[in-house]
Amino acid sequence: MSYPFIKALVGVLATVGLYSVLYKENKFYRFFEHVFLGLATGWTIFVLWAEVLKPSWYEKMMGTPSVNGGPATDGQWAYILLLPLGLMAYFVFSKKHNWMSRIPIGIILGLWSGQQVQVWFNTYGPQIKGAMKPILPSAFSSFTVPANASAVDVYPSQALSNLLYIVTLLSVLSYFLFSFEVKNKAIIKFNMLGRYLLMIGFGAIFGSTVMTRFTLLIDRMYFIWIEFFQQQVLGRG
Amino acid sequence: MFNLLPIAFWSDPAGSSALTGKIVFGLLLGVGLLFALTKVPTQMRRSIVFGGTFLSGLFYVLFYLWPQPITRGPNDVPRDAVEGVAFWLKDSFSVVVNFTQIISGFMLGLGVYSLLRIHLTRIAKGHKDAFFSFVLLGSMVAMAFFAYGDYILRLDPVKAQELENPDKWGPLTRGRDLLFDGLLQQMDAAMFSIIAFFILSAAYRAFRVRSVEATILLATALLVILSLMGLVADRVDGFFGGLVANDPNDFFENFKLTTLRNFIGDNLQTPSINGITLGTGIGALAMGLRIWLGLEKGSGN
Amino acid sequence: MIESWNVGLLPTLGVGQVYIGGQYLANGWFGIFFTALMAGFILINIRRAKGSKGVYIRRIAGMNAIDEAIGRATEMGKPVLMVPGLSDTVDAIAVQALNIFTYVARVASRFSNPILLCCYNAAVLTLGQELIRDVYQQEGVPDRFDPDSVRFISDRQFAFAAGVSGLIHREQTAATFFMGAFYAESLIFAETANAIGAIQVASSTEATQTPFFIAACDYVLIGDEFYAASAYLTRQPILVGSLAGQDWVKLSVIASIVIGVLSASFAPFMAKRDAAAEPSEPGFLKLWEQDKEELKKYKVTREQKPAEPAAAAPAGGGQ
Amino acid sequence: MSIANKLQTLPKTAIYGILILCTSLPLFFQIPLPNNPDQASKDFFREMMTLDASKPVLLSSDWTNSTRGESKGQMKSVLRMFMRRGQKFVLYSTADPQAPQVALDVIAEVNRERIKKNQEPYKRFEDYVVLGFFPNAEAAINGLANDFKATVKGRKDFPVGKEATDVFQSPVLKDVDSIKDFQMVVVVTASKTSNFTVERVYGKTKLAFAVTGVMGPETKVYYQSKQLVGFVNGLKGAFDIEQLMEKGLNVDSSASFRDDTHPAPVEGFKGDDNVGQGTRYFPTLHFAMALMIIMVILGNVGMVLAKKDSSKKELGGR
Repeated sequence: MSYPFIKALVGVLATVGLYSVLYKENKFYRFFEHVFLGLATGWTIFVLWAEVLKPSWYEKMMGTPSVNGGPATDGQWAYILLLPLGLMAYFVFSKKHNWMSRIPIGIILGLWSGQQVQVWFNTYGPQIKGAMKPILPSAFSSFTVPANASAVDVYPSQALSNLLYIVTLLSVLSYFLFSFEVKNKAIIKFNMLGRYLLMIGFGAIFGSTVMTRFTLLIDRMYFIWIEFFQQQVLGRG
Repeated sequence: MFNLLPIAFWSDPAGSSALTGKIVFGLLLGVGLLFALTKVPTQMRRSIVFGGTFLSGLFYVLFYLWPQPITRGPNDVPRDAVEGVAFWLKDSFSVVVNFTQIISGFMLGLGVYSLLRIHLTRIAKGHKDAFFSFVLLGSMVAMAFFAYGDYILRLDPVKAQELENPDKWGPLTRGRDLLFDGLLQQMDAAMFSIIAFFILSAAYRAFRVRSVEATILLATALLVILSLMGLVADRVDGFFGGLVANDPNDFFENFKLTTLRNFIGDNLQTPSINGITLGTGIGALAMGLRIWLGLEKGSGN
Repeated sequence: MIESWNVGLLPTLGVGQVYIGGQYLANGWFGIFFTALMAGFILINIRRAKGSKGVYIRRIAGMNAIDEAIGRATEMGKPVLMVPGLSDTVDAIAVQALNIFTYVARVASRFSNPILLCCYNAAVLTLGQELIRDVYQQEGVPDRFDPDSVRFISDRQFAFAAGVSGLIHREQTAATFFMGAFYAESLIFAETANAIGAIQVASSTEATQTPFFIAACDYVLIGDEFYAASAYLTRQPILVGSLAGQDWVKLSVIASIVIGVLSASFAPFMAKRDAAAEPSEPGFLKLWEQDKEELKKYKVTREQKPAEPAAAAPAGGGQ
Repeated sequence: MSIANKLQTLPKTAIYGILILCTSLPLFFQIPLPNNPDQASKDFFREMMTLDASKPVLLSSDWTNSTRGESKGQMKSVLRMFMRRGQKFVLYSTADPQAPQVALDVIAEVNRERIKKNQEPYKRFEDYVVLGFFPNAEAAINGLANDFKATVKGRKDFPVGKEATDVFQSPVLKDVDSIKDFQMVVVVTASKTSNFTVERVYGKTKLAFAVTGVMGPETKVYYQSKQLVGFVNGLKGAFDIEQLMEKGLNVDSSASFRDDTHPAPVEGFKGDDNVGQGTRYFPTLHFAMALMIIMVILGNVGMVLAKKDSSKKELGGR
């Protein structure tokens, strides 16, 4: 048995093993599930050093000497202070000092929170601006946008689409208002409309995701039947 | 000079004794801090946690609010204290931005500890799934071993190039290839593709004309699926295209499947997703403010 | 001396491009002003709610199902499974999910119902351990807390999915809660739990995954109902106030959009009236965009540092 | 159990079994399908085929084996177009450390095709350069966009049969100082790197994407705002491109596709190996999707029948 054959064979076995859960949970599945979890954690342990801590912590702290005439970088000693900070988390299992594990968590959360303030407008400003679309048609020579349209003019079909866009956005936004007790029937209806329009959006997402998901399954089947069975087992192609 | 602290204080050439000394000093400082924290009286604990959270959040908020000079050359010296702070913020940014990754990186041990605890106990107690626990721990050790082994081999550039050729692989590279490419990646793909089964059974069960909402969901999803079936789209669009002789203003143009799908996508799907994202964005901002200012009870503070 | 406000675009990191004018924004004051206003709304309302009681919150269907789901699990004597999403590290999404789960754990602890909290990374595991143990302590039953009930599964997306599905099958959970950031794996969880007949309450902050939860779960919190949940469950004044503040923010966004739409709608007519003038965006719309090119015109000369050979630029990006 | 009930509660395992059949059996047959490529695919094809072969293109490969079904077909077509036209390109990845290797495997595959046809294989370092993986996608793309030289500084690649050499010594990068010196940035992706690329690179050079079906809707927004010159969406897009390569656009042949917005003819590679994942999988996808539609219909028919049954019973009981 050649190495490529063995490699393909374990891939097929693993795939079939994981698929077998569709019938019911069984030992075959349980075996591959545990292999999967083990390999994934093993890989994480590797990646943690090789791709996270080494380049963005250790090498920053120790500096790197010049390689083949490239520039050397200085080491920044203060990086070492992150180590005890990270270790504080390990006090979580201590009955007496478990509060210390909240310090690193607090710092991570603090950094995250500060970033929210920092990026909020940059993320959502353009979205809000993008919704400011004209809804009054200003040119009536054609219903849809003709090929030689001027940049300024708004055509009826555009205006209609934009109106629909804005109604959808606003009704969805107002559906998610929680602290106002709405008694006005029109607003209740508008919020209900928001919910229905949301469902259209969700339906469309569902539909467009189907293509990708099925393609991945087809690719798996191609791997099993053509790449493994036909090419490796039968030795064709 | 308005630099907060000279760069020379924070950095030293690689391999220099000054650097090593400072690192050792830093380590001792850290250990001392750990020890000091174990002695902290109960009533101060909250403030310490809050202080850490607040300061780290403050960095980004300051970074956002502090006036930054428009242009800055690589060797510019700040002209006043405001610029000094601005320069410092900017220079520290690339350092601070990695903190989250590094600190959470150090915590991975806890995850591994959790796994070991559960599975070693099972093995020790002879639980009925002890064999599987053994498999899990075994594959974890094997993966880490082969991955590091191969990594260390490849640190040598000549060797790394040699290993581009599969015929020259030793047991370490082979093992890594089999475990990572042959198993782990294949299992990723298998689990990812299993969703196809679930999407089918979920659609079969949920897409019933039971309520207005379910009907809307069903109709839109089916329409989009049909429009993505090249054969169907081609036939339907061809039929309506024939009716209208390609005049974009014609009423029948609206019935082309691809036109409909695009219309729904642009004017209904995009704004409804935008609406949701805006809402969650506002929620995240509020949550961020509460955590940063220590108003959130029960969680980080 | 303030020359301009920096509206910090996301990290312009690493390698030498720190100096490129991208992040210096001439008319960036509006972004800061708007963010500050929104933050102000939230904080004012938190303050307001602290004093008063009984701010109204509309009914959220999925929330009422939580008690029902736990109740059923207790009847059947089977565990309650919780997954706080697949955030990369602890962030507000994971914290919020854990906040909801402390409520779940509290109810479960009163009925001494077993729980299982599956974590995607060690940071969430740490916080989860802390919070859930606190719950049991507050309820006066610290010995009922099993540290193994809060466990790390894997931090690889589909390994996590395989592990959690396996657990659902083997433990035959009666109630499952999926809340937080879920991606493609959402449907694996939901359908697996459905297959064994568990009651499911779910919510994803990713809008693109919500339809799958809707199709497969019993109760779904859509969008920021997720963020409203803890206020709804606990009625803590701070949370309720913050929720009211969020509504003010939403109303300001709605108002801005309405003004923007009107101003954009009349722009073509204005342009026609002043046919000679260059067509340009109306002022209100311009506020929302930051003109980055504008800045590169400015130049400031400063004193130069003496050439220090040691001060090499930190090398990022490449390794 | 009545038929109505049966239709509503078909056993899951049966449904799954049928899905496996639907996604396996058609793979063994070649089923020709009529097709009308999306406008975005046509634009993508035309832009790729009218590049100036003497100037390099930047190619980002941000997918791995888990989305192979869609991305590999797209990648292969892109590479076939590049290699057949003698287009020099520079390859990099920002999404996953595994991505460069996956991309190299596809390059090797296309090279084997070339060797079979007695064509010169594409040479690493001379015809294309591999920059490798850049961690932290957002920062890396920002770096490439704003200061290409500094970001790539120190990267090495392997000339055939030689030691690792600085990438800037490669003839491909000879005249490149900034991202503007690339004619186009092509991103084949299954992750968020497409968004980062639009945000950071748009306005500096042309952009064309090949994305997975899930990302189609969000990518379309950029295409409509003309930030992208073209894009390929999921398996349908992969199929479109393969067909366009076979049949050409506005060419003097009855089989050729037409594009009225740009009437200039664009020749494809008629008769060459143009078949890839798109052509192989797309017919199969029809069977799977048709199955889904049938299942939904069956469930609903069952429900309606059951309702009728129960209302009859109620009437009878009165």
